[in-house]
Amino acid sequence: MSIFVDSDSRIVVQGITGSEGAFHTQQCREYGTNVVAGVTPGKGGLLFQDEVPIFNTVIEAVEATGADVSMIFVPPPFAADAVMEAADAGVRLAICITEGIPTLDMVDVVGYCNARGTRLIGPNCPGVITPGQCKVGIMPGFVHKEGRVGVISRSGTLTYEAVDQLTRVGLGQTTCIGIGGDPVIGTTHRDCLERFAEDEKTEAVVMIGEIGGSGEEEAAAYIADDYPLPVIAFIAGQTAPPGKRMGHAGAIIAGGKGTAAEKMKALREAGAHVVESPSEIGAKALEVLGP
Amino acid sequence: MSIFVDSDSRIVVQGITGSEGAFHTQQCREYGTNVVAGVTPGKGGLLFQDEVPIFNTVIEAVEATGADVSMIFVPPPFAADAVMEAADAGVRLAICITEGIPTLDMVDVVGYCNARGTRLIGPNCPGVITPGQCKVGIMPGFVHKEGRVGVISRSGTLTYEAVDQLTRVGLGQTTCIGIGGDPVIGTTHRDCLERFAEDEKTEAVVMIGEIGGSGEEEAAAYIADDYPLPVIAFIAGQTAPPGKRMGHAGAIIAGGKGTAAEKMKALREAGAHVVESPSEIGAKALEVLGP
Amino acid sequence: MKLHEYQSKALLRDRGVAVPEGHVATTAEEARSGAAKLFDAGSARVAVKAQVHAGGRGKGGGIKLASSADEAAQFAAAMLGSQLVTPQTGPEGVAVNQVYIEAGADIANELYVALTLDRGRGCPVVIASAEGGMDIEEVADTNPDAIVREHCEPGWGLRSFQATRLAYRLGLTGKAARGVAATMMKLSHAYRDLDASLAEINPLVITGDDGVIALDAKFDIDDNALYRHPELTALRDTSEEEPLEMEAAEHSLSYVALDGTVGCMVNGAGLAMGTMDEISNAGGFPANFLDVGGGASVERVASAFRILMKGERVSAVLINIFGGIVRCDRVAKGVIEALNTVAVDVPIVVRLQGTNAKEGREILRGSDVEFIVAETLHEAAEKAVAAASGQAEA
Amino acid sequence: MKLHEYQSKALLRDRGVAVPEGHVATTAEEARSGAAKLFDAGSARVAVKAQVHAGGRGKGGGIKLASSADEAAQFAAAMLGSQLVTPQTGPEGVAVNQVYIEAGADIANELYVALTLDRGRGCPVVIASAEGGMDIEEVADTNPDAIVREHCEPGWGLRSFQATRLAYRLGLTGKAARGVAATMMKLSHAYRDLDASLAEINPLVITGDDGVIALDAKFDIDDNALYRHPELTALRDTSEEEPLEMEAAEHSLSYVALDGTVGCMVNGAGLAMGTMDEISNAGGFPANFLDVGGGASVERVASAFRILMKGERVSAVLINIFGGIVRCDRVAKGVIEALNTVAVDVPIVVRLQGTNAKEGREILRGSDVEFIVAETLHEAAEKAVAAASGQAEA
Repeated sequence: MSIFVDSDSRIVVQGITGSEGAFHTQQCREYGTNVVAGVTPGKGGLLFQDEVPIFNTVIEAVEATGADVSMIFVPPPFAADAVMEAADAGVRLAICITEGIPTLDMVDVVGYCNARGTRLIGPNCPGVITPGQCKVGIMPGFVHKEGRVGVISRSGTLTYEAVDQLTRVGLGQTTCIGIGGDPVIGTTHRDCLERFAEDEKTEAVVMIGEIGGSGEEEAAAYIADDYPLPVIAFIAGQTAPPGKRMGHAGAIIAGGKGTAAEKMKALREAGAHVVESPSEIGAKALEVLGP
Repeated sequence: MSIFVDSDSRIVVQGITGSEGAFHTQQCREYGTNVVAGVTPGKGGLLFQDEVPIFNTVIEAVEATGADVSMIFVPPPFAADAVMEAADAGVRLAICITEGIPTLDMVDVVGYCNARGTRLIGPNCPGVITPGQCKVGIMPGFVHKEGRVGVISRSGTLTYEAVDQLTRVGLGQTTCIGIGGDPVIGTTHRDCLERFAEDEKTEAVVMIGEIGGSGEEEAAAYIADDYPLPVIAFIAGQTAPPGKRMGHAGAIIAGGKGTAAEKMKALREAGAHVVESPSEIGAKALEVLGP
Repeated sequence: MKLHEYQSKALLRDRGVAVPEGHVATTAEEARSGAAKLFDAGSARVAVKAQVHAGGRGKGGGIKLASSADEAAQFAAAMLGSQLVTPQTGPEGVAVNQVYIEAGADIANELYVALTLDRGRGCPVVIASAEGGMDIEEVADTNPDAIVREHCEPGWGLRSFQATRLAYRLGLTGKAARGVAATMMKLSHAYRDLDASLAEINPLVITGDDGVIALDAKFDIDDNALYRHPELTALRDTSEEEPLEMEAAEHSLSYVALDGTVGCMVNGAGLAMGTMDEISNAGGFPANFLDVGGGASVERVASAFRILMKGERVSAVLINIFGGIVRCDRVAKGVIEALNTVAVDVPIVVRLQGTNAKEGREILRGSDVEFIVAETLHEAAEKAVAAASGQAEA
Repeated sequence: MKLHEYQSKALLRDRGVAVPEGHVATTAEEARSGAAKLFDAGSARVAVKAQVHAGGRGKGGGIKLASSADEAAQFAAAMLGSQLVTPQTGPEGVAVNQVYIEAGADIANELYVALTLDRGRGCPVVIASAEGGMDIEEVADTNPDAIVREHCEPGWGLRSFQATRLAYRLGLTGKAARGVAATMMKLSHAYRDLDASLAEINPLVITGDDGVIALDAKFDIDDNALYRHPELTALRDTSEEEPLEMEAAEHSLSYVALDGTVGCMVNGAGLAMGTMDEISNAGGFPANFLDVGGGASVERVASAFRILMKGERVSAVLINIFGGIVRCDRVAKGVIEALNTVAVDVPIVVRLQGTNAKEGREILRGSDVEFIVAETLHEAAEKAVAAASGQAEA
C-alpha cells in the first residue's frame, strides 16, 4: 500500500523535452515509473526516447494514454498555466517540481485545482516516491526502500537525509512526499497525514517541517485529535534569524511568527516525537516503531 | 408543501430603502411574508416601517436575524455585488428582481453563487410565491391561490395571466417561480422541475417559456426522461421575428436558434401538454389534472 | 449596440492585436487620399469596405479591391449613399454612409475566431474554425467538426492553455500557433473589458511569414453595460437602427415593428409576446411588439400610443394590461388622458385584468372615447382581429 | 524586493489613490526647493521623511515636520548621510540617502490598511484597523478586536461588498466609508497587478472633510514575479541590502549572514537549515546559511567559497552535500578545483552522502588539500565545531 502514486499510476510529463524534464523523466523511467506520455506544445507526434509519445496538449495525452498523474517541469512563467491545464484535463494528481513560480500565480492555481478536484503537490518540491513502485520526482531513488514509514517534508535534500537514515536503520518507506518550500502549496502536511492514516501499510509518519507559515501547527492540531499513527517530527531552522528568507520562498520568520520553537512546541504538545537534531530522525523512528 | 420558500422562510431585503424595495417589501409584508431584516449601506441601525431592522451589510443581518432568503432590489450597477454579498453571507436563496444587469456580471455572479451553494433566482424576475405562505417578489399576491400546481416562467405578467387562469378554473398553486428574462440566470426551468418532482403537494407543473436560449429544450430533455408529473407548457413568441430582442434581454432568436417552434416541438415530443395559445393554459391544466 | 469594422479594429489595435492600416472615408475624395497613403506606404492593393452593421457585405458587393487610388475613389463613390443589400439585411438594404479604405494583406490562411455567450453553460465561449471568411453558422451546418470551442469560466476567464489548445486543434504549429493563441487571449480580454456580447474576427489571417492579422472584426456591446462605457456609447451609429425603436427606447418602451395590422400595447415582455401569439391564433397579424413596462404612467402610455400609431398598417389597437402592482384603474385613466393628446382613428380593444380591473373597465366605459372592452385575452384578440378586418361592429 | 515610500506612493497615485504632493531630495538644497514648492502651493507644514526600507522611521527620528523651507532643508541635511536606527534596523542603523518632502495633511482619523498573503488560507487577505499609524503587530497584541479582515479568493479577488463591509466594520459611515472602500479596492488591484507580497497604507488618513489620503505607503514585491515587472525592477534600491547576499544572489546562491564561526556550504535549503541546527546542537554557531542548490558546478562552488570566506568570523568550514541527482564525486572535484582559486586558511570539514559519496570521499582524500572527512551529519557538525574552536587536531 501507499498513498498518491503506485505501480498503477500512469504518468504524463509536462515539459518532457526541456533539459530538466528530459533528464528526470529518464531517471523516473529507469526507476520503473510508468511514464505514458509527454507534453510539449509544438512537439506533438514525436517520441521521447523512442518510446513515450509526445503531445501538444495535456488533454490529448490524457485521452490517448489514460494518464492520471502529471509531473510538471515547465519553467516558472508558464508553470501555473501548465498546472491548470493538467487540472482541466482531469488528471487526479499534479506534481509540480518547478521552483520560482510567482506566489499570486499559485494562489490561482490552488483555487483552480481545488475547484476541479485535482490534487496538486508542490510546487518547488522534489515530488513523490512510493519505493519499489513509482518515482514521480527528482529524488534519488536508491536511498529509498519499501517499508512501513510515511515521510512528509517541505524540503528536498533534507528529506533524502531523513530517508537515508530510515533506510540505514532498516525502516523502509510506504510513500515519501516533498510538499514543497513555497508559501502557497497544493498539499499540506495535514493533507498527507490524513492520507497516511488511511493507508494500511503505514505504521508511522516522519514529518519534516521548517520555519515559516503555520502548516506544522495545523498538522499538530490534527495530530492532537487522536491521530492513529506515531509521528516523528523535525523542524529545520531553529537557528534561523527572523525576517530572512532561508532559501525557500516559504521559509521565513515574518512578524515573529513561524519560528521553529513554536512549531516544535505545538508538535510536542500534540504528542509527536520531536527531535532536536536532524541526525536523530532515523534513530527516533526506530525507537518508536521497533525494528 | 412547496419549493424554495414557505412560512418558515426568513427574508432579508437588500435595497430595502429604495423606492422599489420599500414599496414591495411593504406589499410582501402585507401578504404575510416574514421580512426579518433589510440592508442598505449607511442606514444600519434604522428601522423599516418602525419594525424591520436595517443593517449596513448582509452578514450582519444574517447573524442578527437568521435570515435565510434574500430579496434583492439593488440598482443594476450594484446588483451583481449585492448578490455575491448575499451568497457570501450564507443565505440559501437569493432572489434578484433587478432588471438590466450586464450579462458578464451575471456570468460571475452565477459562478460565485454555485461555488458557495447559494441558489440564485433571477435576475430580472418577478420572484417566488408560495400562495398563502410567503411572497418574495413583485407579483400581485391576490391572483394566487394555495393548491397543487407548480408554475415556472421566464416572464412576469404572462405568469400572472397563467396563474389567474389556474385560479379561475379552481386550481391553486404550490409555488410559482419567475426564473427571469435574462440570458444568464441562476435557476433554470429544469432546476425548478427537479424540485417540483420532489414536492409531495405538486401534482402538475405549468411551464411558460419564451423564445431565445435553450432552457426549454433542456427542460424537455429532462421531462422526456420519465418525469413523474404532467407538464402543461406554453412558449411565448411564436410570432416574433429573428434577430429582434423582444423586451427581455434573453428573448431573442439568434442565428436561427431559440425559436418557439423548436421549443414547442421538443416539449411535445417529451410528452408535455403544449398549448398554442396563452389563453388555454388554465383550461388545459384542468383537463390534465381534473377538478 | 453594434460597432462598425473600423471601430472594432481600433479597439483591437489598442489591445495589441495586429490589424491592417486603414482610413475611414465619407466621400470619394477622402477615400482617394486614404488609399493614396496606403499605396505610398507600399500596399499593392487596397480594400474599399462599406461600413454597415449587417454581415455578409462581401456577397452584397460591399467589399472591393482597388489597384489604384482612383479606382478606390470610384468604388467608394459607388458605395457611399447607396443601399447595400446583404444576406443579413432586408431586400431594401441599408444605407452606406462610410467606407473603410484598408491595406491589403498577404493571406496564407484564414481562420474564424469569436467570443460569444454560451447561454446553456452560462459563460462566454471562444468559437474558432479553420474555415475563416465563412459564416460560422454555415460551417456549423456543413462541417461542424471544423469548429472548436473553449469556455471562459466564471472567475477564471480564458486561460492561456485553452488558447494554445484551440490553436493546435485548428491544426496550427509554431509561430502561427503562438500568434493565434495570443490573439485569442487579447480578444477574450477585449470581450470582457468592453462588455461585449459578440467579439468576432473573421477572417483572422495567417500571413505568409506566419504573422497574424485581423482582417475583419466585429463587436456587439451589451446594452445593459453601456453605462460604464461612455467611450463606446459615443461610437453608436444609429443610421441603421429602426427610428421607431429608437424613439421607443428614449421613452423606456420596448418596441419592435412587425408586418401586421393589429397594434398592441401590453405591460410585460412575455405577455406582449403572448398577446401577439394570441392575435395570430385568432387569424390576425400583430403590427408590433410593445411593452410599456411596469410603470405605465400617462406620459408613457401616451408615448406608446404615438409610436404605435406611426405603424403604417395599424387598423386596430389592442391594449392588454394585467394589473399586478400596477392598478388597472390608473392605467385606464392614463389611456383616456393619452387619447386626448394622440389622435387614434382606429378601433381600440381594451382588456384589463388583475388589480382593480373592474374599476378600470368602468372608467373606460364612462369616457367619451369608444372602447371595445374584452374580458379575457382570447376574447380581446378575437375582437381586435375582427376590428382590424373592419368587422368591429359585427 | 522592497519599495520606498515615494515609489509606493507614485504607484498608488497612478491607480487613483489620493496621496499628498511630495518631492524626493538627495541634498538639502533639493529638499529646500521641494519644500518651497509645497509651501507656495499652500501647505502649512511639510514633512521631511527618510526614505529607508525599514519601518518605524518615526520612532527613530526619520520623520520631521517643518514649518519653513529652511527648516525642511535643515532636517534634510541632518538626515541625509546619517545612519537611521529604528526598531526594525539593527543597532548600526541604515544609511539615509534620500528624503521625501511632503505636504502636510489635515488628519481627522488614521486607519491601517494592508494586503498580504494569508499562507494558511492560501490567498491574499486585507487587514485593516481603526488604529492607524501603529504597527499592526502591536495592535494585534494589544487590541486584536480592532483588526478586521477579508480574504481575496482565488479567481474572485476582493469584491466591492467586502471592501464596504470592512469600511463599516471600522466604524466608518457615509463619504468616508465609501472613500475607504474604494481605496481598498484600488490597493487590492495594485497588490495583484504588481505581484506584491505586501501592500500597506499606514496611516490611511480621513481628512476633516471626509476625504481619504494615503499618508504612508509600502510595497514589497514578490522576487519570483519580477521577471514580468521590469518597471519595478528598475526601482530597486540595493543600498540597504547585505552586499554578500546580493553577491550570492548574482551567482544563484542563497546566502544569509549569521553571527557564528562555522561557515556552511550545503545543497538544499532544508538541509542547510538542518546543518545550521546541527552545528548549534553540537555547541557551535553557524556563520551563515548557504544553499548552493541543485547544480553545484565548479564555478558555483568556487563562488560559494569566496562569499563564505568573506564572513569575518569564519574559523572553520563545513561542506555538507547530500548527493541525489547531483553526484558527490563531481561535487568533490568541484570543491578541489574551487580551492585552487580561493584561498581558504581554515579547517574544512566535508561530509558527502548519497550518490557516489564513497567516490567523492576518495577524491578528497587523494587531493593536496587537507580535509576533515565525516560520515554522518552529526559527526560533521561535531568536527566542524571542534575545528572552529581550534581543537581540530584534538
